[in-house]
Amino acid sequence: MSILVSTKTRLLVQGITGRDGSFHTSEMMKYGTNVVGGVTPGKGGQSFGGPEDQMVPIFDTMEAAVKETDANTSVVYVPPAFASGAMEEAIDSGVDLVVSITEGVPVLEMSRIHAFARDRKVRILGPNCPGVISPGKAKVGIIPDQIVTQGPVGVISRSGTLTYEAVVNLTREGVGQTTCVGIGGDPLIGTSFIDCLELFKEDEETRVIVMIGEIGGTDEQEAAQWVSQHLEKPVVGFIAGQTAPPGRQMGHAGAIISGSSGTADEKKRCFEENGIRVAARPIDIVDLVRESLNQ
Amino acid sequence: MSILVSTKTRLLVQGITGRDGSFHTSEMMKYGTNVVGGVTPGKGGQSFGGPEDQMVPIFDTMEAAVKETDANTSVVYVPPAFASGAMEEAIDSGVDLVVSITEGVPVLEMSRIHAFARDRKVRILGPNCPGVISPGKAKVGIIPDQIVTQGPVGVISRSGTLTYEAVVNLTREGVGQTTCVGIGGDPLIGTSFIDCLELFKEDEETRVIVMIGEIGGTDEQEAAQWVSQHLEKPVVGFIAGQTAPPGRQMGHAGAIISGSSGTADEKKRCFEENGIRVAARPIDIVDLVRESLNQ
Amino acid sequence: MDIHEYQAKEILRNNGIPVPPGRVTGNPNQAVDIANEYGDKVVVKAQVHSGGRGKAGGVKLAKNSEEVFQAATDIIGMTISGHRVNEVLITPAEDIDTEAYLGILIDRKTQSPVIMVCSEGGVDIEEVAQRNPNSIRKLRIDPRYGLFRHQAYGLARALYRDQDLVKQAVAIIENLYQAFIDSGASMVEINPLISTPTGCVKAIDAKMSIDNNELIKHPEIQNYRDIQAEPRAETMARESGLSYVKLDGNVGCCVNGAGLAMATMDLVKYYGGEPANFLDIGGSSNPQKVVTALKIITSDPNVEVILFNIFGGITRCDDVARGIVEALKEIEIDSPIIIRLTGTNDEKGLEILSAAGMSAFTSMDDVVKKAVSKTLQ
Amino acid sequence: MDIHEYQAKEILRNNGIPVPPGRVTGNPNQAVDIANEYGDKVVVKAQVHSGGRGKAGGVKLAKNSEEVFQAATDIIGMTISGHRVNEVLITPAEDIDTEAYLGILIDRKTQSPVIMVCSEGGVDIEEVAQRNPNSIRKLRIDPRYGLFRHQAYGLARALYRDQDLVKQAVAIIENLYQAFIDSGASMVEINPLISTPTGCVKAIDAKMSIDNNELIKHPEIQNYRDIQAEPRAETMARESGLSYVKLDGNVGCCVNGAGLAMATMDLVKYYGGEPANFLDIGGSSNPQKVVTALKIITSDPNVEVILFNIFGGITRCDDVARGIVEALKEIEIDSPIIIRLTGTNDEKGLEILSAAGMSAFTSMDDVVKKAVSKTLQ
Repeated sequence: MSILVSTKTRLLVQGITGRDGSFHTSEMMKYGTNVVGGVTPGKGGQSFGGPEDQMVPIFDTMEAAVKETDANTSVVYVPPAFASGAMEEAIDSGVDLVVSITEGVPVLEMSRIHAFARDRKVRILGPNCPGVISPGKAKVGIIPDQIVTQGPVGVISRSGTLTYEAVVNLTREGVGQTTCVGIGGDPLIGTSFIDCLELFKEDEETRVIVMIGEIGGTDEQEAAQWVSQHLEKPVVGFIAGQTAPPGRQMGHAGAIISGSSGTADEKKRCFEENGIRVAARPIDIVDLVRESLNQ
Repeated sequence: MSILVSTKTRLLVQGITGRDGSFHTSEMMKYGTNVVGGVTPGKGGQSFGGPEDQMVPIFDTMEAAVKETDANTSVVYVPPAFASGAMEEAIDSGVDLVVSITEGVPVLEMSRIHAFARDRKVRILGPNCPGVISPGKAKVGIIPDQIVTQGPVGVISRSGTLTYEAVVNLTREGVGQTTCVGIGGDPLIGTSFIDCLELFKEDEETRVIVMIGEIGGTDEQEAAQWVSQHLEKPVVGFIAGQTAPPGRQMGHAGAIISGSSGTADEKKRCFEENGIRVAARPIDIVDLVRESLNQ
Repeated sequence: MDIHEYQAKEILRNNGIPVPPGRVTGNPNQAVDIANEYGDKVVVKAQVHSGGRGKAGGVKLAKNSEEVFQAATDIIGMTISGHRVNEVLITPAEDIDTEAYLGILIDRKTQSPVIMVCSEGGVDIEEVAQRNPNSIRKLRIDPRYGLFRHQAYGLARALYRDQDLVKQAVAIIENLYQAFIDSGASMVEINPLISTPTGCVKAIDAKMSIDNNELIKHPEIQNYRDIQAEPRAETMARESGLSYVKLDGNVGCCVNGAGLAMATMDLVKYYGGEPANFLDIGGSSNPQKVVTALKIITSDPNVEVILFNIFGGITRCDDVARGIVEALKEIEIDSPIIIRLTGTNDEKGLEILSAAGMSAFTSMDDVVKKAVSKTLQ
Repeated sequence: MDIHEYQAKEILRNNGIPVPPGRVTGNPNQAVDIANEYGDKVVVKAQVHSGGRGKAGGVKLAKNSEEVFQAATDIIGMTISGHRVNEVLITPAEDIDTEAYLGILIDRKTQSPVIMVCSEGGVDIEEVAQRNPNSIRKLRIDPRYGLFRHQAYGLARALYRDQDLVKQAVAIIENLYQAFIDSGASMVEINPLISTPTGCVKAIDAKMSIDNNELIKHPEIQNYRDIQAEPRAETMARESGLSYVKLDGNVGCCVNGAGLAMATMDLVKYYGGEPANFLDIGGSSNPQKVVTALKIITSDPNVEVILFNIFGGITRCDDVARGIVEALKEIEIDSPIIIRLTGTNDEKGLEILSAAGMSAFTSMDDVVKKAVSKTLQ
């Protein structure tokens, strides 16, 4: 099993003709993701040529695309100036999940968009996230698929390459994953650690969960409390940003220590207090996961 | 029994110190309505003196008033320029029912306010309505209480004095009412005919329902269809505006025939097609009701 | 409140919507001067609060000064659906490739603005709605979010396939929605919205109504009111806070409450009479309002009998009686006055009337029957 | 992006919030001229992107020209929490009756703007929050509806009892919320919001941060950026689209991805080293970006070793290798460069490096250990 994406995913790519969109559409198709179409306004009626002569239709609007393809998921690769509009359109179109890769969407715009998504009961993953991959089933986003393999570990992370670092170590050691989810580095994201934990809880194949957090906000702290109250499965944690100075944004718009809140120390302590073992180094995640699996 | 207001009503009066507000607060208290307080910004801490030396507290905000009095209903008597704000405050305060007497609230403001009320699951009655009276129990609004008496008829109407005309005829002939509701003459009202019909359907004491409609919109037509599909109780109808010219607003902002839609003929026909007997004159309502009661 | 085409176009123009230039005049010579500025062909259009101008001959194409003068002379002063034309709009004639419809109104059922587009424009949209309802695309706008870009795009795509026209239409739809909200409109319509052979999208005709309750927030729009186009009696009623609509009958009606006023008119008709007006004196009971009401009713020369139907609630019967007595002192009224007074303070009211040698009934049915019988004598 | 007090006040003033007058200067003589215009007492305030100005001596009351000159001379050029003060704001000293706090920020949990008021102002609000959390009233704003009037009133009532002060505060709160939204702010703070003995409510100090992602929509605010107050290397990084934060250590870090960059710094520390910077070259893999990154890192004289940690995904390892080789041609680099390259096109990258006589590791742990050991030698 897996969470968020699977063989049942029917994916539309928003911005399919763009530089990033077209490259990653091919990658996703190569991996076997069921890409059912794409959207680029003004290019409706054309086709997108994927690997091995596969063709998928391009539509002008999400409304037409969903109507035609019965898609249930969309992924947004459009530039930040148009990303809000693309997400709004996706929410309005009837898909269940919108994965927003785009970095640089204004926070006030996201505040309205998340409200809209809640109103329509649509899940947003991201923005500013690498997407999600369920090894052997489907990949939506940009996570390199060579680094994953099927297995019993669920991975949730606020970052991209740090996730790859953790996952590749697991894979090298033969520890596969059910699903790896990048929830995004922005301050306002649609799917939180807790949202993913809830899904992994219900996913029978997931036996251990890895949570990779970072400075800024209190999402990790709330997740830790949730874990101690609602989750039987073991969780392994890692927090980046131990050495980050307060008040400075560390790349991710959401990675900023405000006043004395959101430090790595606070998060690590909270993990440990709630029974989550914390890896000191990324490489240590593998050992902790293996120990948890063997319990 | 009764609908909307009863002996359980705990009422706050918004604009209690105004000319209309203070007059009608006294009237409501005289009738026995449980007025638990009033709101006038800047006059918090003062008291309102009702009939027979009854005093009720005045608050600056609805939030404080609800917290202190545990009110479940509010009535809005403030001028149109402040009525939107008063309704928003009431919706936000935790009461279940907001009765808005004020006439002259812009339609675009009401569009947002009705959305807000739906979000918060608060019922608005009105605006531009005379309110509601459950004879012998409680009166919220401005309906003259001398014209009503307790009995088995539920009355729903878009107008004020025309309702009085119908009700006084019933009362004179000894036919009492469970509740008389004025739903308001504006184009966008919070409680529709159907909403009231649903409540009267569940009200065991109500045996016959009188629906007094007028030109403009399609609320009556939808109600008629609902009656034929969902209601066993007999309904008697009346429609005002047979002689109104198209395109002209007849007093009520909502009483306007747009193009060929919303005419009195259309509504009467729709009533009759759905088994609602239509009174030709206001005075005929009594006979039709009496016949329905004797069925 | 309805505003004229040229006023609606001014609002559209201020909101960034492409509208051809145009100026109004009530003078045929000036019409020629204006037309000369635009050169070539112009359209002369009656400015009047009524539909069906075209069919009534209120819109004319003119290819030279003589034709402009003739068209303006013909149109100024003509009457369309009972409205006198005082001014014409002179605007350059446009080359038209396609004609579409774009409108916004408030939908009572969903309690939201609804935008409508139809690729069949330049004709009566109600007629299209009857004939081919599927050709009209309607979109409900959630008042919490307003118009989303993709919604505007979807509507624009329903009108045009060419991406450049679509982009222009998106901007027009977004600007029109903003104009609608900012003006406190209850209805706005561009019909036709044209595309030209050179690939431009423009608003050629525009109609707009403003929510009366919004006018207080928009003094600049309030100034658009065309007092000249309004019957004198309606101006007087409006300025005194009365609701009055003139009709064609001879039974003058003075009632408190809109629903009761309509029901009174209907009952006049029921008994074979013809109401001369709708008049609601409203909830307050200032005697002066009653005086004004009587002045308004008696200003209509058709009125043969005056019918009061007062059910006192907030309105107090004694105030109404006082107003009637006062009015009779101020103005000479030849028509008989038939009065129904019941409700709050009705006994006091009756006393005042009887002191002035008048009487009143208590039943609505009786009083209407009586009033109608006077006109049938 | 943080903006200065005087800039924030300009935005507030443009949004109708009462703010005392004020002008900035970097010159003590000019400071005296400005002060003379205001007469009487003035306050001389350091304009610097840092809290705690008061405690650091960056805010001084001056009662005459000599004191103004002295204060300006003292403050201009001083360093507060590592930031050099280049300019001072001169503003009239106000008589103060009460001091309150008013702020707006984005709450991550509710994903909404939150307005905070506290009747205890003029002090560090974080400290108040610790000591007396109940004294701070927080209100979540639903982004679908914005700020309701009754909400502004409720907040104002939490600050004042006098109805006249409440009314002024309502207007200030509403205007501040509008300024927050219209400027694309992520934080705005008025601290203190004072009331004067004559019954006026005014903003005496203001702080504001703009969401970096909003700046493109607000060129007028983008102009507020104080390049002088920003380390040269950070300006260079920003203009090249790199995320760079200077730290105090000696291990220069060049990483792709923010999370991995932080984890790399942490691992440097874990092995006993000190990171010299945070640097994320981002997802793209333009070799020129790598050149710029190396220029930035080497501009820091503390750097003793340069550590690359690249996990190729979108970033291609060959592009990074090409950038390193290119940089070595353009600039002279004395420090050793320790490279970890893995992921997309890593083999090609390794070839490019080895052709230039360099090598690379594949494990993050190894490479960090190695880099740190260089600084401990």
